Amino acid sequence: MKKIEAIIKPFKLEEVKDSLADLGIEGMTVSEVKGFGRQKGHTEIYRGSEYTVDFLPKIKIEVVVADELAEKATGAIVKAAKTGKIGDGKVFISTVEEAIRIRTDETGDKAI
Amino acid sequence: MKKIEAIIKPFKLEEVKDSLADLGIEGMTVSEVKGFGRQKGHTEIYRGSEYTVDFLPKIKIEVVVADELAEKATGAIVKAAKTGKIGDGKVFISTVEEAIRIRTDETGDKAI
Amino acid sequence: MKKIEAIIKPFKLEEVKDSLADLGIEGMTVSEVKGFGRQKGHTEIYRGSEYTVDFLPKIKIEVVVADELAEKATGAIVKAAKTGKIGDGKVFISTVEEAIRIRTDETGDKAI
Amino acid sequence: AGSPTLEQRIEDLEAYINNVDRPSGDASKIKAPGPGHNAWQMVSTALVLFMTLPGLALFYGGLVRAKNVLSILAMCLGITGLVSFLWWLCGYSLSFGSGNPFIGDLSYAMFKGMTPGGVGAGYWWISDYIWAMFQLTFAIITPALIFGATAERMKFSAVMLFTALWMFVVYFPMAHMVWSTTGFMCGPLNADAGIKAIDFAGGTVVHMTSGWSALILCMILGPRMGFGKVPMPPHSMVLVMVGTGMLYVGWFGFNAGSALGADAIASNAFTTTFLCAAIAGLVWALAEWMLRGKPSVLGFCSGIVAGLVVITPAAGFVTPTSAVIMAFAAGIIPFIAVMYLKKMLGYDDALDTFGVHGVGGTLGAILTGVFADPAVNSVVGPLKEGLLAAQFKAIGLTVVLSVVATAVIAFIVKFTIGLRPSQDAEREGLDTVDHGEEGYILE
Amino acid sequence: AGSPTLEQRIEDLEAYINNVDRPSGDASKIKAPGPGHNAWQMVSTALVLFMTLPGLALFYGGLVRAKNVLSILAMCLGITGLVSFLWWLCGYSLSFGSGNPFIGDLSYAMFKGMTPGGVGAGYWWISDYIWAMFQLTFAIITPALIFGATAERMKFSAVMLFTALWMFVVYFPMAHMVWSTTGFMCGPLNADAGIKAIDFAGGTVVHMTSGWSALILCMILGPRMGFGKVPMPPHSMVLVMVGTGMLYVGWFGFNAGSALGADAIASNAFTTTFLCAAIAGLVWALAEWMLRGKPSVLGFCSGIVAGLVVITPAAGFVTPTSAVIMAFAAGIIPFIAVMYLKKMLGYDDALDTFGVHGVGGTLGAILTGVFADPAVNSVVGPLKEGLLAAQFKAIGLTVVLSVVATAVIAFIVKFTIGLRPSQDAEREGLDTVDHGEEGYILE
Amino acid sequence: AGSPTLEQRIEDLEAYINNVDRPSGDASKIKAPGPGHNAWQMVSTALVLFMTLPGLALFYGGLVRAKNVLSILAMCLGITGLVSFLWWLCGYSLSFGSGNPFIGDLSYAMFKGMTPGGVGAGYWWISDYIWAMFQLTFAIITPALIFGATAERMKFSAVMLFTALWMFVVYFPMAHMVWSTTGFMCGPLNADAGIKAIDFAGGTVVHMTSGWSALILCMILGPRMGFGKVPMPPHSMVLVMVGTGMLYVGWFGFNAGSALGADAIASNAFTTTFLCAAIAGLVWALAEWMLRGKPSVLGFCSGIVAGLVVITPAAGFVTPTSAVIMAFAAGIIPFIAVMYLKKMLGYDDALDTFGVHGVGGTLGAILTGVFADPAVNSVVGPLKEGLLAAQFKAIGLTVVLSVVATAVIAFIVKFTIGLRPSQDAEREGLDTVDHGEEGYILE
Ligand SMILES: Nc1ncnc2c1ncn2[C@@H]1O[C@H](COP(=O)(O)OP(=O)(O)O)[C@@H](O)[C@H]1O
Ligand SMILES: Nc1ncnc2c1ncn2[C@@H]1O[C@H](COP(=O)(O)OP(=O)(O)O)[C@@H](O)[C@H]1O
Ligand SMILES: Nc1ncnc2c1ncn2[C@@H]1O[C@H](COP(=O)(O)OP(=O)(O)O)[C@@H](O)[C@H]1O
Repeated sequence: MKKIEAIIKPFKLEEVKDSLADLGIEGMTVSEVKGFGRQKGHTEIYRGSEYTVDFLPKIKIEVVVADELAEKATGAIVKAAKTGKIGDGKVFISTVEEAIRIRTDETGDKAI
Repeated sequence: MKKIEAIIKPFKLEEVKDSLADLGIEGMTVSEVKGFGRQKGHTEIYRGSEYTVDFLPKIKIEVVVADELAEKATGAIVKAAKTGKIGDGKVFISTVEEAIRIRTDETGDKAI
Repeated sequence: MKKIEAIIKPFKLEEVKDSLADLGIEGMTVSEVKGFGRQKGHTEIYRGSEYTVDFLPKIKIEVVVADELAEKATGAIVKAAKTGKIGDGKVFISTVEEAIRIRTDETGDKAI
Repeated sequence: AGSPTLEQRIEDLEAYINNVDRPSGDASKIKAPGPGHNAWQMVSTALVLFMTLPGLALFYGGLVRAKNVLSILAMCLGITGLVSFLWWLCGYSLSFGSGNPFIGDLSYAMFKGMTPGGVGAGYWWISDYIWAMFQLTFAIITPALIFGATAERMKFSAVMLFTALWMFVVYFPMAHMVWSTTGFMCGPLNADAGIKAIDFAGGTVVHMTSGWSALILCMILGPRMGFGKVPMPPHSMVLVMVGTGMLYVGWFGFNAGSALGADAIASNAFTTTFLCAAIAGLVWALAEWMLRGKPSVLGFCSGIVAGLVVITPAAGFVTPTSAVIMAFAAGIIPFIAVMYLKKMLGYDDALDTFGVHGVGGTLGAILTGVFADPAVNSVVGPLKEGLLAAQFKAIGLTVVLSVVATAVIAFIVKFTIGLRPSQDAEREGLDTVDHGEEGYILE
Repeated sequence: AGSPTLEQRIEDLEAYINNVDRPSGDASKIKAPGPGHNAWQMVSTALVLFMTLPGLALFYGGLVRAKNVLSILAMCLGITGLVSFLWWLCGYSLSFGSGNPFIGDLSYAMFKGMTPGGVGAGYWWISDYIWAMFQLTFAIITPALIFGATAERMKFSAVMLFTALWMFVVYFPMAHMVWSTTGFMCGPLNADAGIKAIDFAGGTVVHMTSGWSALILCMILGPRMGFGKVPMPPHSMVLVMVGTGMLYVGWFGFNAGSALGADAIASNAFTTTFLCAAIAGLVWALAEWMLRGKPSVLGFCSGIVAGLVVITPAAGFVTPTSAVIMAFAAGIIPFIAVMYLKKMLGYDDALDTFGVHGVGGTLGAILTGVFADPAVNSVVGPLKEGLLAAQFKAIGLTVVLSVVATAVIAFIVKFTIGLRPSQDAEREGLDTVDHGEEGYILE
Repeated sequence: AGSPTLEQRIEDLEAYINNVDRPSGDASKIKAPGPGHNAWQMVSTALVLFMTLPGLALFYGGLVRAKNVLSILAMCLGITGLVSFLWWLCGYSLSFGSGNPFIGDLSYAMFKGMTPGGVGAGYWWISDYIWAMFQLTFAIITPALIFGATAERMKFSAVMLFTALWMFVVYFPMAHMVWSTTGFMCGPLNADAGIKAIDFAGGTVVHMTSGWSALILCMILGPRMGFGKVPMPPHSMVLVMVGTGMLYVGWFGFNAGSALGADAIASNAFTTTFLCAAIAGLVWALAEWMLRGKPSVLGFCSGIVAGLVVITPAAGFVTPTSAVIMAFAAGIIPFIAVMYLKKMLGYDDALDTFGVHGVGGTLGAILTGVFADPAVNSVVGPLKEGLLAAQFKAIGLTVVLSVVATAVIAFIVKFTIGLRPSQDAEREGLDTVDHGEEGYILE
């Protein structure tokens, strides 16, 4: 199985979720992260002190899929998450050796 | 070494932690995530507008263990996290090539 | 490519970020996590009930780098994050098969 | 007037207790503000300011998404400063100078001719200064109410400019027409009023003007990005409830303070306000319970505010039992407006300023005509006949003025400095974009 | 009574200043409410409502876990609406209609026969309406206190039903017995009182009834899931402290307002309240510091509330120095109850309603008997002898009534609509389950 | 004094309305507190306590990082308890006992000789007890202000010890010198005052002492770890704004309450306070807008507080128009101090206590000398000539006393129990270290 980790802009989550659902992928895990990269942050001033917030809010989507689905899923995510502006984010793909569904002890592709 | 990622129901954290401790695993990293899957969410209504919250709060446990411990640890997690109800979550296992303890520069199994 | 996951003490984030920047690594993803390990937590008392908080706030840095950069990056992180006190954290290294920059569809080392 | 006799001096003292004019007039040895009445007026003024800072700021602030909470707070703070300055400069004078039936004059500009010990401008025993400050708190909260409808998508600069213009075109004239002795709609005080309507504490001046202006402004502004598609839940129901509690408590100053003395009418207004709000909150929540399955905290809060809005024009004119009846109307009719009417018409009244203040204010003005009782307040007697018709006329005039003026002002602002931020700015949130701050930095 | 002489009219005016009855009675030319006293009564009423909305809501709301914060807010809002309606309908009349020593009658149902200008029902110079509203605020906060003990595990519907029944069986009778001129335990006003006890502002009526009822109810309800195993820390100590500040400030209305006039007794009550609360907070925190190693914000807040509870029945009867002494008792005895007694007995009094209000209220009733001073308040003189015994009798009657009635009502609710939500619901949290809302949506 | 004539009795009643002394003195039939004035004094006292609990606690608490929010709350709560105890014990007596020009005596220790009905200690018609409580609220908030400068890095035990010493060496003497009839700097009441200065509500006693003490203390304490390197943004601008609103509303008690009666002077003070604060907030935000690009919520809040500080010594002495002029100074000069002066000098005045209260208080004291107007308040007349010089002398004395005393006390604390926590403790945050609690537990 493959684990697809996508770092995307927060407001793109719904679209990405839907496009994955279209592929029949109805499970994923999402977390709030802060991203640092080319995209520039904003400046905040509180009385005397001014500073730039360069860690920007991003959403990280983790979805584990069967090998054969990986490419399709990746493509769907990239397509849905794209705005063309700096800061759209990344997708990383790696291997997962085993998956288990806690409720049923099912393993492998059946687990996801 | 193996990295075990478990997505569980939040109220199961203590039990899972204890069952890992029983195996002598006294280190882990935990984060709050939101899960999307078969388990249905709840509906919220604010005046006119009604919507369903389908991202459910989950806890993600990451624990890196020596290869020989991986199976035992996985079993312990699955056992402790199980309620038998939809939404119990998943366990994913993957390979970690190297681990370093920052404090001591120890590497490999000694680091964890 | 390699994925470096570092669990560090929160107040070390800036230093780690800067030391990576010195290596020309200008992208990373950061999240707040809670760590459990040798480092002891503190005790809180609310009226009658007293309990120990043994999950401590940590910062998790995820950075994907080209293979040749992995060692240097790891070293830089360890050096910057070290205080020598229990709880400094860990670094874990694993393999990433593919990376894609959503904005440009670039893949591989060019994507990061 | 020579020096008063003992009996006249006693009559003056009795006049203080009974909150009526000093029989010996200028000769009176007690021309200063009357302590009990003046104390209550100062308390009321503080309470109404409390309704805006922080009451309304929290009520509205909790209802928006976290990224826009500071834009609401800044709106309340900015309006407080701007309107206070205008009020001192000429606003008070334009509202309460005699002028003509539609607008005052500049005789009190910069509080000219007013003195610390002066009384009578507002009522017999309260300080003229406190009267001016009490009215200022109303002038502050009214425009602030409008921007609930436009929340999360209007530039701070546009909010300020709109407010400055709106005060001159809508608020000052309305306050003058309804509450000044020479006002066109001031039934109780102006024998020659064109429309002999009554409005105890601001159903038309405050709630109808803000509510109807809000409707037009949010239509001209257009809906928030993603309105109807992405969920936009309140970021903190806790703040909403805190704000509601503050509005409720502060409203005693708003309504009972409008008696301009700690007298029987104030006591009546206090009582009708208390009952109508509490029960309207319950009714709204019960309506939700029956029609939507669950009674919500937002339902209770919305009902309380609706109850307060509806009783405002009636507080000193109706009996407690009438207030209870009005509470049922207040809990149901704005509920329907917010739950169904808004969906039907599809405008994005973000925080339901129109649904609660526009609809509730209009409802209150009508019910005041229905329930006003001479046994409660003697001013009702001579006006009772034909009162309901007068109320409808006042409603008509208020709606027309608010709607037309708001439309004109909104387009002026739109084509000068513009009303809305860029799409990226709206997406990022107004707090960092307009104010360079974040509401919460918890890590 | 013919028209009064000049001297009588002067005497009437002096009576206003001194807050005593008008010598010329019905003939008086100043039969209206007295501005200074009535102003203070309106302020006090607003302050006591502020104690519940949002004071208590925040104090309790901050102490629960985030998933249940709205259930506390909804409880306070729901009770405010329900009790206000009942109060207007018959509650006020059942409490203060003459009736018999144990309960009033329906003579004032729906405020029948009451007028805006009416005075004397509560005291000489305050409006009857405001008296009714002032008492209403007490009737609202009392049941709300109970549900601190049952927090995080009682259905909203059960809270509402329990409250409706409890008001009739416990609150209205208690208010009548202790504060009505015909009441069985009303020492100061009822010469034929069966128990000649004194309770200045509600030690028995408010704090003992709620505290002891809370104990029984939380025992019948059973502990929260995971009680004693999983940590259940307050989700926001900031809200707890804000609520404490509001309770403290509002309590000046509760205690000094119970003088029913801005007079010497009010001044005394204000002073004893201020000192007892501030110092009890310090004492509680110092006790923690010595016994637990750290002074906590929750310790300060708990001590302040305990100090307020303990001084409540005594505020207008004891000297400031007695209040300081009582502060030490208030900072230590409830502290012990909360820290150790609760653990020993093992019941889950979630927010320590019994530990603070039950224990503190009982302690206050006793210390009132000890420290009440005729030099402070003349009503004490004739009752002083045998007062302590009378206080114990009043305590006994109050405890028995609260305990028995609560047990009966609790079982009625349990076997009709049920008291507790399902286990899944309790685990998910009452906010989404009972109200379909979340307290905070920060991302 | 035999029993007064009808005319004298009428004069006494008129004296109540006019808030002057009873002509018939001890013989008067109305020696009790005057209801209207006393009611206002009780309200004002409650309002000023509200400024600290929870007003200042939220204003300061929101400005620190989340890990230290409770340390601010505990500071406010601890000071409230400690100072209340000291005040009852001897603080009130040392401040207002006749004693000598620099300090009072122990004649009122433990409120000896005071009675519930007593009047005259503060003013003609307010209860002596309420006068003592009103002054207590000032004694509480003054030290609490100091610890804004030292936020996030001073041990709770050190805060408590410093406060205990500082009250005796700085506050009690200053309160005596400025406000006691025998005080060295009490121009209005003491004909033999060494410095005939005026301070209506505490520019020197409250804001200058706390502001200048804060400057010295934060310098001795040293900056926070990472100051200037790591960002230390306010963790909740929402709390800051809520606190500001509470401070604003409470300040009406602070300033208008300092008239010691609900009279013309109170009305004037209320009005100047309202206008100066609102407009100063606007001015500060506009200054930011022009110089930094964006008007911030913190800018509005800072300006409001600065406006309140600047008007404090002048509130009952200047006209509304002067207050508007002062608002511009209040919005600009502290702004410059906070924005630029602090950076230049490099001290870590964490929450800008010096920048706002020290600079603003000094500015207010000067402007009071400039704008004080006999037409507003008759006490100004005889003092007007040479007033500005007297104000400067008072400023000098206040600064010297505050600076020297603070330095000495700070070193005493430093070398006994120590001022700062360990580096690890400071990094972890004071909430868990000093109080064993967390401000928020949201998951
Ligand atoms: N090397 C990396 N490792 C992990 N995450 C990265 C890396 N580089 C970028 N990211 C994540 O991707 C996000 C977007 O990257 P950025 O350089 O800002 O824009 P773009 O994706 O258009 O190149 C960053 O905010 C960060 O969260
Ligand atoms: N393919 C997946 N990749 C990553 N996480 C998943 C995936 N499928 C499910 N999850 C996680 O597991 C949780 C439980 O899955 P769900 O389908 O709701 O119930 P069950 O575990 O009983 O099948 C989800 O909330 C989500 O966090
Ligand atoms: N086996 C593990 N798997 C994942 N994370 C771990 C593991 N062991 C420790 N950690 C993380 O590293 C942090 C520091 O570990 P700890 O044992 O406290 O100190 P040290 O790093 O000095 O050994 C922990 O808080 C936890 O977040």
